[in-house]
Amino acid sequence: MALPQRKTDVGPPHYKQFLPPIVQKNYGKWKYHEVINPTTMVHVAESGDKLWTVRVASPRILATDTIREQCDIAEKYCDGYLRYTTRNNVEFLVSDEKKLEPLKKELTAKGFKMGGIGYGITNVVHTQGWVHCHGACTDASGLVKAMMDELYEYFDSKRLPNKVRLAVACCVNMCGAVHCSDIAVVAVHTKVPEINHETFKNMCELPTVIGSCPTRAISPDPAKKSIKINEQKCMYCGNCFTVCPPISIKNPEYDGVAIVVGGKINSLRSNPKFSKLVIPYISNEPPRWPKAVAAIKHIVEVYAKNAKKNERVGEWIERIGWEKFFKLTGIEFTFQSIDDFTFMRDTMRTASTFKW
Amino acid sequence: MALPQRKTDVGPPHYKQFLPPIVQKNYGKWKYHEVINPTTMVHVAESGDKLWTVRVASPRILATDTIREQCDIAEKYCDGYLRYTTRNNVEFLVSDEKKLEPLKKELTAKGFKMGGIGYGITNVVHTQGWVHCHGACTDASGLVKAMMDELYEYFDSKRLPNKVRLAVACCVNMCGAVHCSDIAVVAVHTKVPEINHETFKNMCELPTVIGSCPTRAISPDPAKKSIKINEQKCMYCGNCFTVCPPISIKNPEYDGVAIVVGGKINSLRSNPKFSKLVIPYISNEPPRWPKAVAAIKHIVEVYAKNAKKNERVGEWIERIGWEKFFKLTGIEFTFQSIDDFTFMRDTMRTASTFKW
Amino acid sequence: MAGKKYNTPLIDDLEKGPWPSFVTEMKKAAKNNEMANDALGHLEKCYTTRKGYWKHGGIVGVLGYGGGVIGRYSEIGDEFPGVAHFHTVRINQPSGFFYTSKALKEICDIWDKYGSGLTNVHGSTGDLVLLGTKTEALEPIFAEYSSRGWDLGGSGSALRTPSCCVGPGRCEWTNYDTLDLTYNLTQEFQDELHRPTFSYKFKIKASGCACDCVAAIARADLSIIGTWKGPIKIDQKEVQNYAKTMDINAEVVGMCPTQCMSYDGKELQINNAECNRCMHCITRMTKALSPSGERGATLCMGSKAPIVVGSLLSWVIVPFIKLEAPYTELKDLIRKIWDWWDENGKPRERIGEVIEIKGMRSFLEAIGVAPQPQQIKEPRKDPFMFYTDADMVKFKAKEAEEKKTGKYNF
Amino acid sequence: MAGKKYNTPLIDDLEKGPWPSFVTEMKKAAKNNEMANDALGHLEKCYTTRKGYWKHGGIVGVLGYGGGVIGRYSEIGDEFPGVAHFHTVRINQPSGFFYTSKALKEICDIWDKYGSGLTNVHGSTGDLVLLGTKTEALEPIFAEYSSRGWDLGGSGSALRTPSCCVGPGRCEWTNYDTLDLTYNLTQEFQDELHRPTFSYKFKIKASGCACDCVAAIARADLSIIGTWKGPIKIDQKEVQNYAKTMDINAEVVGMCPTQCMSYDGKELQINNAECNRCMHCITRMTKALSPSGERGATLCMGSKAPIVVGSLLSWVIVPFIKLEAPYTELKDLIRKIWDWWDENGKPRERIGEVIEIKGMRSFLEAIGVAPQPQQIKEPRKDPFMFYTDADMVKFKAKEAEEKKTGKYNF
Ligand code: SRM
Ligand code: SRM
Ligand code: SRM
Ligand code: SRM
Ligand code: SF4
Ligand code: SF4
Ligand code: SF4
Ligand code: SF4
Ligand code: SF4
Ligand code: SF4
Ligand code: SF4
Ligand code: SF4
Repeated sequence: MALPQRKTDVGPPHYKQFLPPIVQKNYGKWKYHEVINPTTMVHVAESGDKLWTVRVASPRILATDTIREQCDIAEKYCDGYLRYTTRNNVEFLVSDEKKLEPLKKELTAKGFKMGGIGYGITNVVHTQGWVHCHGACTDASGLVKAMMDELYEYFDSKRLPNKVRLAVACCVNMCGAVHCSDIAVVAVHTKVPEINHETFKNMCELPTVIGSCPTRAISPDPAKKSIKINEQKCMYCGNCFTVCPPISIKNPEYDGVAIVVGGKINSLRSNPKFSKLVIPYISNEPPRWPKAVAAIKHIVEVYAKNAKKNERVGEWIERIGWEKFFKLTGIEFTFQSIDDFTFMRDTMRTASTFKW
Repeated sequence: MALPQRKTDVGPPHYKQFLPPIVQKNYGKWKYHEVINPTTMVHVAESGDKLWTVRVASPRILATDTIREQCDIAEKYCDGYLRYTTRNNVEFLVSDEKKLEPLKKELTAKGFKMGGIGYGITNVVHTQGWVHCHGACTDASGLVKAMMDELYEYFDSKRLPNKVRLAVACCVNMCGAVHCSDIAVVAVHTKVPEINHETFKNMCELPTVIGSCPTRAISPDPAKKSIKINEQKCMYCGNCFTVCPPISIKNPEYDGVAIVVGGKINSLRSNPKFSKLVIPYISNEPPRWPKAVAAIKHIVEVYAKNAKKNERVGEWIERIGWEKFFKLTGIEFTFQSIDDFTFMRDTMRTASTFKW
Repeated sequence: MAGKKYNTPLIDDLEKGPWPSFVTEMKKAAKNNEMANDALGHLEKCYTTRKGYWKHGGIVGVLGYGGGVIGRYSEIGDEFPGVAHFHTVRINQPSGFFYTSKALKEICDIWDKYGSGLTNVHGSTGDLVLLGTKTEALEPIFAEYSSRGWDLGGSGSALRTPSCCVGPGRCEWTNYDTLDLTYNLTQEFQDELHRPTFSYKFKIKASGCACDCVAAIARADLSIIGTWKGPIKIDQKEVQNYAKTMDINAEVVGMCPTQCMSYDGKELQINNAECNRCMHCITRMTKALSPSGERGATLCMGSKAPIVVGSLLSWVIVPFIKLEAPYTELKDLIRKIWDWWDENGKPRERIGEVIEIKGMRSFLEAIGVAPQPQQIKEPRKDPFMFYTDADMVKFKAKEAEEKKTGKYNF
Repeated sequence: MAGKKYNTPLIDDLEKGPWPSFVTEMKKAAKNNEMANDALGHLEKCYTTRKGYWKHGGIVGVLGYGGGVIGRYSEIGDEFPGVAHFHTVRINQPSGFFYTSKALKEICDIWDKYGSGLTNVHGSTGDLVLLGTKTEALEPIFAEYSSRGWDLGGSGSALRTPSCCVGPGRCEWTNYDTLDLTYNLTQEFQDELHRPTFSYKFKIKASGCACDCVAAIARADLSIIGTWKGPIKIDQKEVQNYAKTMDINAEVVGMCPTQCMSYDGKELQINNAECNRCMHCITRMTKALSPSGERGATLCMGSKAPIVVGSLLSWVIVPFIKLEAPYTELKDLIRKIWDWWDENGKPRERIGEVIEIKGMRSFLEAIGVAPQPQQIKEPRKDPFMFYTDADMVKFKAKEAEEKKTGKYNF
């Protein structure tokens, strides 16, 4: 069969054709919403129209057949409209209240998991991992699955003081922008990369490789027509490896994951915050990463027990002080938590006012 | 007359011989104190002993005759003991209440100015200026005199929400460590230095000069056996001039002063803070620097009117926000206030949460 | 079609448990798709050896475009021929991720025909990611999609697919039309999106309010955050309703960052001059409180992930801009921003990094934005600042004027 | 003696007004002193031309010492011969700036004999500064002072004159003997003070509590800040007395940074576990509140003025140390600090700068201090961290242990 005529620069289709009629009618004229329970909320328009949203978990990697299943459900209950969220859940938008319970019933029957709305844990922002990226020092999807199995109750029922946003990055490129999450996992290398000097000269550009290094650990090795890496300065970011294949950094025994906490994105109450390193290393333990998962759960539980209503993880920690966070969680404080990068000046304490 | 035999490494005399008997007796056993008024406070020891302190202003530059006068007074009322403060005032320590009023009377009669205790303005930390330093882009003592004449009421009577610490630095070396003051004046150059290439080669070490530049503006000029300065990068700190006399940076027309505010040293309530730049340039106007003095007074007055009791200038500003500070004071916000040095990352705003 | 059946005990374990399993998805796809089947075996091998096997991406793509496809090859393609090539295709999602089932099914049908049947709905940037196909399929895929009105998203040193929160589509708080703006900008900058000519990637994300549901402030070179200028309207009756189930003083008033609220059990009061529009109170009492007055956005610039000089959050550049179609002011500004970046950035330097190196002043002057205290949290600490000749002339003129009027203008 | 009488209209203006005038002081000295007289004329010239005339200091000093004198020459020594040389001599002040009139008068007499009769009481570092003398007078001056028990202070790349707050001499809040510590350290390190062998200057300042009345945290390479471990004792009767004149909730409780206080109009309560010992409440209610328990200090390191890389405040190194004579632990630590600095610092690099370059870990390990959350405000943000081989061995051993016990030790 002949291919249709290709076009260029058409851009995305206009969103309007995908908006359910009730949205088109009340577009930009929503008045308020109510979170009914973790699976359902309702938005009320100035016109009085009501729009129910049922949110459904997604593993983000979807087989086309699953998308088709979602479409079928949307056709049955939502006039064929559906949307996905910025955290990769799928949302069914119902304008007819009578369809709400039947929808949920069918979702349950088909094994779809509802939840993620309000003050709990929703889907985990994550990246490609071993499924697709050359740089991955761990698998992202597997970690997410292991985490969410363990934290599932916070998705569909149990509530927390506020939203807890989780993320997983499979290398320090941190594609998911996990750097502002309540709790996130970042996969890390821990050993200096090795260089294949033979292939280096043909495959890599010297200035690019040197420039790629955040800590200026790389210098030319003219004799070998290659580079050398200063072991004192390299902190295994893998950026040289990204720009130059003959550099290899993967290490099955020593690659692992670190846990960062206390970030946030929105500006409610307090400014957006970066996540901060609290556990520098846990071995890669596929398929379930039990220690990493246990650590996250532990932090969630300590937060749940100690934070005030509405406090995000980072806000709670800033109120009590990081020294108290380490005390309450029992997490060992290591040299890795002391910043020696660009924020060192702002993160060292400059007063005797801390808690014992 | 023959000189006495010199000794080396004797170190300072032991402080104990200079402590008044009441201090020796109650050493480390003080119970509380009361600020009676801006000129006088009393410390009460566990033993019940009382020690009155009368604080007297000092221009810091003292003629030996003035020191002798102070000594005479100390002999008359304080058994010959006296001390100076960390901000260069002189303190008369009285253990006999009956001597307090006569002391004050004599101080007044002799033209000594009492004050500086409690929540007002005390002596100004400052540096050498034209009186003694080669680097000075202004005079420090003159500025201090002009400021304190204008703010005098806050020294001896009028009170403020908290202490307001003032400082003057005659160049960006900032010898007085004015960088954590409530309000301070820093003298600045504003033009790129000129180099005497002839004398350079004999008088300066190339690496030292290059290394002295905070912004890497200096590079070698091999042709001239000298250096060249990148005009885009130089911010007139004068550090090159400090290490190399053939570099000249003084400019009577364009040297001037900048005003920084909101610093603090102690850790009460909030962490120590650096002072921040609010007025980038005021022309050098000896002998009274009227605009600089007026600016400082204006800031003190706006603070006095708006701060809560116990709030230091910086604490007040942080509560209301810097945008509000500029609004309340009417100070023009300039590019110079936007950090482009080491703290840029931490000082740019990363949220839409500010006041209009 | 089904090829070799792999033994996958490790990843099989990830089919257990309540959370939906990506392994189940892969198996679903694998049933009729050899690529997906080999992806399973390939992944099990990663799990077994604790190591990835993908190679650096080569440059693959479609004619006339410099991006939209991420090339991917396996080091062990011999063992797993179905993933020897395994490129992803980024389809530019519609604003707000709204779809009809019809459109989605069409997308699926084409993908089943040419690719692995595996997707990411969606990628972190926002694209609908088609996960894994062969080089020779790229042109057909592009023809099929583009002829049906779908285009590729961005990759490489180009504008990346802009993305936004649901905004007016289903949210009472949006301060501008996030969906329309995103669509409009994406269409406007098709060339910049498809033909990489930048120093590095450039991302745009648009959130309708400070909740920032698309995480713009942390992961977009240009972060557009909706806000308003005007008082918060209070419906005191609704306040009373909330009071029945909520400790208003503890949960709202006490958490207001500017301490500009008070509640005496009867009336809620807000000192709007001190409010910084953080949205906390509004989100907690959405029936009672709402913004009023002029609507628009704050433009922030520069956020990115940690490589090379550390993560950045976006910095406020333009405290307030009105955003109404055709968004001319914003588009002009974006072009100026790119011009400056182009002139000043080295390869692989994100704009935030270039601003840090060249200084905010150089950037702001180039794009014609005045210095404003709203751009900063606090002024500079060190007295190391630049004065242009023009500055000095201005300072001196001001002082001359003051001498005349006898009144200082600090 | 009096030389030329200078016409000094500009600086004469600075004799007016209530604040004591340094010009008056200079004139006082000038009456009998030619150097002081020329200093007056010299200064008037600076005021007239808005420009200084001092030259860079040459190296002058006394035999066997590398510091203690700041050389100073005028560019216009011909015009003002009295200040052609105008060196300052730094006399090491006694701890806490206490003097007897006898001692001070003796200092004055010598100074009148050899110098300008002008002083700074005191310099910013803490020295009693003798302002202006000639090169040939330096040795006699030193002989006169040293024979009477006074020594020179520091200058150049050396330990600088340590300095402290009044502490136990007249303050109820000190947590250790600031005067004795300062005296003791100064004596211990005489060689380091007089013979510059460091990369750059090194300053020590000691404050008895968080009020930091000697501004140690901002201007000492080693800042010693007194503190305690133990609850705040409350005298409820005195609280009631304060309540008569003070709004305790507004002025104290509401300003407590950790919000660990409460006051119901009757009793003041402190949750000591949450108190960070900021001293606010204690200073405002000194009769009612006082620290109790173990006394000592926090050691902080690295503060300095802005040149070259910007101002630094000192960083917490040792959260708590007991300070009792002979201060062996502290002295050992200081020596280790200097050793590390010596190995790692380039010329003109202050220790704070070197720590920033080499990393806190290298420094802490060298001086044998463990990492503690008290050292930081918050942990690192970017995932760019070092792991030593020993770290990895430790992590793996911990995990092996956890496997055995079945209990995680995060
Ligand atoms: C659907 C979605 C937008 C979209 O275009 O897809 C969305 C929708 C809503 N967000 Fe959001 N947010 C969505 C991602 C985000 C993100 C982005 C992220 O997580 O990556 C953030 C910033 C996260 C952060 O701060 O770290 C975000 C921070 C908020 C907040 C601030 C919460 C706080 O107090 O810290 C609110 C306010 C609230 O919860 O009342 C909010 C409120 C809302 C409201 C109530 C807005 C409304 O009136 O419709 C919506 C339902 C809330 C809910 O699910 O609990 N939304 N929201 C996203 C759902 C993701 C999901 O699948 O679960
Ligand atoms: C005499 C002196 C120490 C010395 O060894 O010479 C001293 C003495 C006292 N200080 Fe101080 N401070 C002295 C310099 C300082 C400094 C250093 C400086 O200014 O360079 C500071 C840090 C300044 C800063 O934070 O920026 C300082 C910050 C304080 C504070 C904290 C004030 C606040 O709330 O922010 C207190 C507490 C108070 O005021 O109740 C305090 C309290 C006190 C007390 C009440 C302590 C006591 O119980 O004796 C003394 C009298 C206070 C007064 O003068 O109001 N002292 N005090 C210094 C007097 C300087 C002068 O001549 O005026
Ligand atoms: C697919 C995706 C992750 C995902 O699973 O969702 C992704 C995947 C890759 N990212 Fe990313 N990035 C993706 C969103 C992001 C984000 C988040 C965002 O855009 O909101 C970030 C953080 C924000 C930012 O841009 O800084 C991100 C920061 C990076 C970086 C670090 C850039 C930096 O300046 O720090 C790199 C490294 C690079 O550019 O060489 C990178 C590089 C890569 C590469 C191309 C790896 C490489 O060097 O070749 C990855 C290809 C993986 C693969 O084989 O498929 N990716 N990347 C996301 C794009 C999908 C989409 O188009 O929707
Ligand atoms: C006299 C004094 C100012 C005063 O009027 O009190 C002073 C005067 C000078 N200082 Fe200072 N500094 C003085 C205390 C300080 C302080 C405050 C302190 O010690 O508490 C600082 C800030 C803290 C610090 O050390 O960082 C200070 C930071 C500097 C700097 C910047 C050092 C830096 O690392 O940033 C320089 C520049 C240099 O070292 O080349 C400097 C250099 C100088 C020189 C030697 C200028 C030079 O480059 O030759 C000045 C000699 C002036 C003269 O002709 O008399 N002076 N200097 C102070 C010493 C008196 C004393 O011994 O008691
Ligand atoms: S985080 Fe790293 S490994 Fe993971 S998808 Fe992004 S670039 Fe690849
Ligand atoms: S891994 Fe990172 S830090 Fe190490 S040499 Fe490569 S680029 Fe530099
Ligand atoms: S601040 Fe500068 S000019 Fe003033 S005394 Fe110090 S070094 Fe000299
Ligand atoms: S004045 Fe300062 S910034 Fe300018 S060249 Fe000299 S050292 Fe560099
Ligand atoms: S960012 Fe604001 S406007 Fe957009 S969906 Fe979230 S809450 Fe609504
Ligand atoms: S929007 Fe934020 S700052 Fe404004 S009143 Fe509400 S809580 Fe306070
Ligand atoms: S620092 Fe503390 S102990 Fe020392 S004088 Fe000041 S208040 Fe007293
Ligand atoms: S010392 Fe400071 S933190 Fe502790 S109770 Fe008093 S005010 Fe609160």
